[in-house]
Amino acid sequence: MNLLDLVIFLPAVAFLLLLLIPAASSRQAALALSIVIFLASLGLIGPVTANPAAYSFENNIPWIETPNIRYHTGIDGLSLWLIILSTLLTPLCVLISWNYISHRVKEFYAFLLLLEFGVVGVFAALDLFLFYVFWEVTLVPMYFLIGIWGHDRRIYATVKFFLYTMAGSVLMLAAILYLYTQGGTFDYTVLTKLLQEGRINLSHNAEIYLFLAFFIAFAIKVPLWPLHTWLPDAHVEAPTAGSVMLASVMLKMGCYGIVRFCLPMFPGAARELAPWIAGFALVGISVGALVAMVQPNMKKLVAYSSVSHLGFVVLGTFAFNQQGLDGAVYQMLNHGVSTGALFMLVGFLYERQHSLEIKAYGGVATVAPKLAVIFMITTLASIGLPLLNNFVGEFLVLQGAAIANFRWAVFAALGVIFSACYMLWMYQRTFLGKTPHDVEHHVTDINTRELVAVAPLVILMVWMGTAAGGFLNPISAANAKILEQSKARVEMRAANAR
Amino acid sequence: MPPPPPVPLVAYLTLSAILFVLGVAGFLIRKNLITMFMSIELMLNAVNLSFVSFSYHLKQTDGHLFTFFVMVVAAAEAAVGLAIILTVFKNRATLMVDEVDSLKL
Amino acid sequence: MDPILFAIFAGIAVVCGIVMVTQRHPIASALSLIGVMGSLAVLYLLLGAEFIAAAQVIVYAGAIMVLFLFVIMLLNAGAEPKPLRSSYLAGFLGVPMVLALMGLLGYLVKRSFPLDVTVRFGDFTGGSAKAVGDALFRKYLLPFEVTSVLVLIAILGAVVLARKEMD
Amino acid sequence: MHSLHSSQSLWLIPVLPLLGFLINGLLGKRLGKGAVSLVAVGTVAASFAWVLKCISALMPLEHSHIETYGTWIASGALNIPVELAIDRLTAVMLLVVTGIGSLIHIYATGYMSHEEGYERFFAYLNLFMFFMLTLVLANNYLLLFVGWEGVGLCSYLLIGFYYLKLSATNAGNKAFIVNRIGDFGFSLAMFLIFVHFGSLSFPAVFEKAKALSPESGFGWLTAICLLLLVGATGKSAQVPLYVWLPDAMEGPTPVSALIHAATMVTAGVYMVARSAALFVNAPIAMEVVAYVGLITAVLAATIGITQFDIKKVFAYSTVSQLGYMFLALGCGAFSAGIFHVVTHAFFKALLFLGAGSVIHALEGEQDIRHMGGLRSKIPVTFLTLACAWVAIAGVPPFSGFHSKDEILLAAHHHHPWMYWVGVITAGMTAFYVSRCMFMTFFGEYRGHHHPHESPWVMTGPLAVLAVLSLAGGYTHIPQFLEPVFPLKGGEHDSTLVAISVAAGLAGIALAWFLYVLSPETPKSIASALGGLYRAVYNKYYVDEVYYGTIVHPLVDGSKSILWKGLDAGIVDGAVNGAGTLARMIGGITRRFQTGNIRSYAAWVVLGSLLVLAAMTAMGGSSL
Repeated sequence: MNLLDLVIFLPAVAFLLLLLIPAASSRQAALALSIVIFLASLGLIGPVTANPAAYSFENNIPWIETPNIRYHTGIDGLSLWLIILSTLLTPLCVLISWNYISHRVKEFYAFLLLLEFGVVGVFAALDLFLFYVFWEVTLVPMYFLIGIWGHDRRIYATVKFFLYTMAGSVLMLAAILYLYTQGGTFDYTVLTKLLQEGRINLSHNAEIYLFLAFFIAFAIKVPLWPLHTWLPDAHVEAPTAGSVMLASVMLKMGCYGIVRFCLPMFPGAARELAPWIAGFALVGISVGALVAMVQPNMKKLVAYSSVSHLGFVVLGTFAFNQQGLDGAVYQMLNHGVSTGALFMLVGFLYERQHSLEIKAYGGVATVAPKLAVIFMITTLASIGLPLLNNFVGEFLVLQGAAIANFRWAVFAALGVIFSACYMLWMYQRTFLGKTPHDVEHHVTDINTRELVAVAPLVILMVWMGTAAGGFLNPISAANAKILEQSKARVEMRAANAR
Repeated sequence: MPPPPPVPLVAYLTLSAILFVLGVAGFLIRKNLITMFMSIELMLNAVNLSFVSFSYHLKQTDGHLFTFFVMVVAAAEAAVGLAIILTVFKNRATLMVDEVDSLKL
Repeated sequence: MDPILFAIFAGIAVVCGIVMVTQRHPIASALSLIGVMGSLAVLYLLLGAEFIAAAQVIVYAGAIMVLFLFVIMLLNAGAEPKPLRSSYLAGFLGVPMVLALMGLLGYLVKRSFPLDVTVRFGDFTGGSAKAVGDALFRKYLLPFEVTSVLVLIAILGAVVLARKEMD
Repeated sequence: MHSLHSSQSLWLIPVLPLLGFLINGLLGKRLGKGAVSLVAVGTVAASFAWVLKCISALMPLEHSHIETYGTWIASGALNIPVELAIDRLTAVMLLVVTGIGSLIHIYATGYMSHEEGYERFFAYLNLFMFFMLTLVLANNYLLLFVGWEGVGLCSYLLIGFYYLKLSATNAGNKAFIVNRIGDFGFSLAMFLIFVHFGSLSFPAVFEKAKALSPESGFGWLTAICLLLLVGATGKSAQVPLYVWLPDAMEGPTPVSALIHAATMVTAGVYMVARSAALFVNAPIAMEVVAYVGLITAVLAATIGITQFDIKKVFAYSTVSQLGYMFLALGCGAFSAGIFHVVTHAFFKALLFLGAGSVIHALEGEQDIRHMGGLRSKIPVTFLTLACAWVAIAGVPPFSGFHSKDEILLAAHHHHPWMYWVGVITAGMTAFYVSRCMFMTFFGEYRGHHHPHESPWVMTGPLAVLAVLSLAGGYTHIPQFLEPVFPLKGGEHDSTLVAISVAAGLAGIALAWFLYVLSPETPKSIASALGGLYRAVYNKYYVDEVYYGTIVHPLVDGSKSILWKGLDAGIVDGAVNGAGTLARMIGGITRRFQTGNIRSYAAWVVLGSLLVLAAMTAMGGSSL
């Protein structure tokens, strides 16, 4: 039992605790518990950053004897910040739901913590079966978060979300089982080693199929164009906290999976298919941005902007160089921070005006100046202004893409232009201009609770944009190892082919 | 008069098959719930006969035990099944199986 | 003696079976089913199954069929009317399917057992009440207890359903 | 390359205004106007003082002085340090930015005194100073890009300062997005630089660039330079990306002076000059730079002739003058380009501030048709503006004459016909500025406000800038920049000089004739020209063309084709289609579920028949 196990299982314990206590005090309890979890997770930073390329807090005990499933967990520089991000966002989501959720309060917070349990587990699992279990665990609370506390078309959205993700994860399960039949273990580290040393000898086609099975599961979650259509629906219908967790954390599970599993295990297939995948990513970047530009609904706009931003993540990943991969991972965090904040802010507006249509707003800056400033900073972060977080990630991704294939960078950089268009246009239509009467009547400035919820993210935007090194160096070290692994494998195969 | 030839085992099994098929036919042809239920009993009896015949052939008692259990289950089934038929009749005022078809989408 | 007895009671069983299936009125069906069961009891005896034969008469022909008759009386079920909506499959394919089933079963039975495997009364004595009871309370004790639970549940189920009927 | 000098704490130069931004931005509402002005002006003035101190300590500054403060981004071979450097080019830019910046800050305390959001204005202005100084001091392309994007942001914020006005926020968005298109080129150039040079640091890149031989055709170096030029055309309002600058006049006038005349828009010139080591080896790119500059200069000057909004006239003038600077750069006269940046900063800032003073006097009136005869009513403004007037018209010996002269000589050296186009443009420049001056200050007053002279905080900076506009030509910038850009040995041809001066004077004279002596003539000329005049007056319909060919197709196409068609139609349609297909199959198989027990039984019998048949066929079941 080490600190990581504590961080993984505390949310599960909190989930059970919340079910036991009376509903009236569930808000306070959820907040306290999630803050405790967050504080505990901060303890992970020290040991991991000291040795970011190796797994820290490793725990490897048998879980099920036959088949050989192990409880194998551990984190390195790649997963560290994603876990911290998840544990940070949970208390913030508790805060923003304080008044927003008025019925079945207890269950809401319970599901939020169950979601945290699954997500942290996903980022910590080193056994493929364990990973799959956590991966599926996250589905359940999100299904209910959207389905119970969502807007009008919530059932359609949540079923779509669920089926989409299930379709992908079934493929992944098949691939995991195939790997088990080949290697006799679900352990990711062992499997990677076996694959690298050629002791599991996959045929060319087998590697492609396995890669695709994993990749499609992850790509749905990312979501990579054209597998993204569940996202706008899910976001629009989800309650604010659901949107935040979905965008900031759950989408990262897909990106993380690609980097963690697809690249080291099937480097040959990854390289072979990289042009195609990069093509889809590029289409996603541009189409996502252009479609976002014409959305009348704020949440849909942000959702499509996510499609665009996550295209960058995929593009950087498949550039196969240090800059691209570092940028991709950094961009995962950035997107989590800035889009999470955007969804929060849109949620704040919704709580006041009860509409997500951009048309329903205008001149909010006059009546809610603080909200306007925070929204501006978040907007700027989202469109990649320097000294704010997204810039570093986008720059690295584009630089990596330019090294891999300059044309990729050209097309991807177009997306940067479009991102400015849709975000600024939305900001103008929502916050600037004269204030209509009903907006003046309903919209008030941000209150202290909301400020406390969004402030950490704003601070992170500036922090991650200026002092990037502290965040980036552990990621870089872990990525260097992943690239090393996948490169070694490709070279070995090439040698075998000769 | 020479003793008649002994009865072959096949005769018992064929009888069992005939009775079973009669049960099936009854189940398919009859429209009264109670008669259909009786057809099921007939099928059970046919199978019981097979069990007893095999038991004789193999010189083992186990077949009898099986038959015994079938009887017990049949008794339980009759109790519950007839109670259900009573309820159906109470609710629908008919025993005609074709009119009891609310179990569809 | 055996072949004659077999011929008589097998004949009764088949005839009663046919009557049961063809009769429109449930009472007639029930009575002919009792006939089938009774003749089967005799056949059980011929196969050396004394206990089962007795149980057949007591449990089946006695208890269960009385229950049936009772329900028929209670519901005052009359003969079924002639024209009825029905399953197309059962209507058109019913008879061919039954015949095919008969043919297949007969063929299988014939293929499995040669004609010289015969049944002689008294060759098998494992069907006495002692032998059956011995097996029941030793080898099959657990299943026996389980069936007792099953019967209990069935009683409860019947009571619940019947009580629902009352209100 | 590291200088022998000890650390000069260069970081203080940009950080001081940043402090001002933080103080005014976070606490401004509670501070009160006096404290806000003090913080805003004080930090910029302190920054100016620190620049002076650093430069005097570092003189003669033959080599660049570099200070490193740590690493910003490190990823594999890519290492971006936080590194500031100062050489003579930077020194010139620093002095212009902080010096004119200070003056404009002082001016703004008067100009903005009655405005809502006073502290917001100064916070933005200080933030702008921070980014502009970062841009100038940066020692690698990425840090320069930080400043580059940052000034764009401040420009956006300040153009949209009057955020209740739709036109202002539209102009802000336009500026930002057009600049983004430029930044697209710049960032791609940066990526190519890293790919080919393995570094983004100026010393490292330029060291390697010097070792290259000039490209004969279109190669990667030309690509880099052209992409850099795309960036520069965005920021410095060159063809084809100049369209945002005239609209940017929606911002408060001090902003127009500081950002859209004196400093930010010259960032493109600075960047190209900074990258001179790359450009000299890419002759095709250089040629393109010269053409872009020349086309811009002519195009904007013609539009400037027809405009009636005083700020719009000066805005087009700025575009035109920036074109001049690019012409200089393209002709290889980098120091002349920078020289013009400096003198232009003096007289154009003065023109805008003076225009602001006029607008202030007339309570917001900007149309010169509603002015006139203001000479006597606001004499200080008139006198100072007149200094700028003679400077921009190229009247010797004032500042504009010197720098323009350098440029025209370089153009003549490059391609003689470029010189002649430049001369015509100079004439037009003199003409439209004179037209503006005459319509504003001469003749009868045609408005209905009561003009009043501006307070001393506004006229003071005007006076300082007036002195600089008059005497700025004697700063000897090209000579000062010699360590950075070696002087070309072009001989001084007094005939050419005389022709350009004559063109300027002719322009003034023509304006005098048309707008003072016979004010009716321009109208008849305009009506005689008809369509041509309307085309020029409507800025050649460039905005309309852009909207028609790019913006509207993109927006409408995104909506109807990409969103409704591709995304919601095809992609999501396929997804929902899969769902519908499953439902359809379910709908068919549902038919088996009739609810009729006998039908179920028949299925069971059929199934058992099949099983038995299979058993029989396989010959199994023998006991």
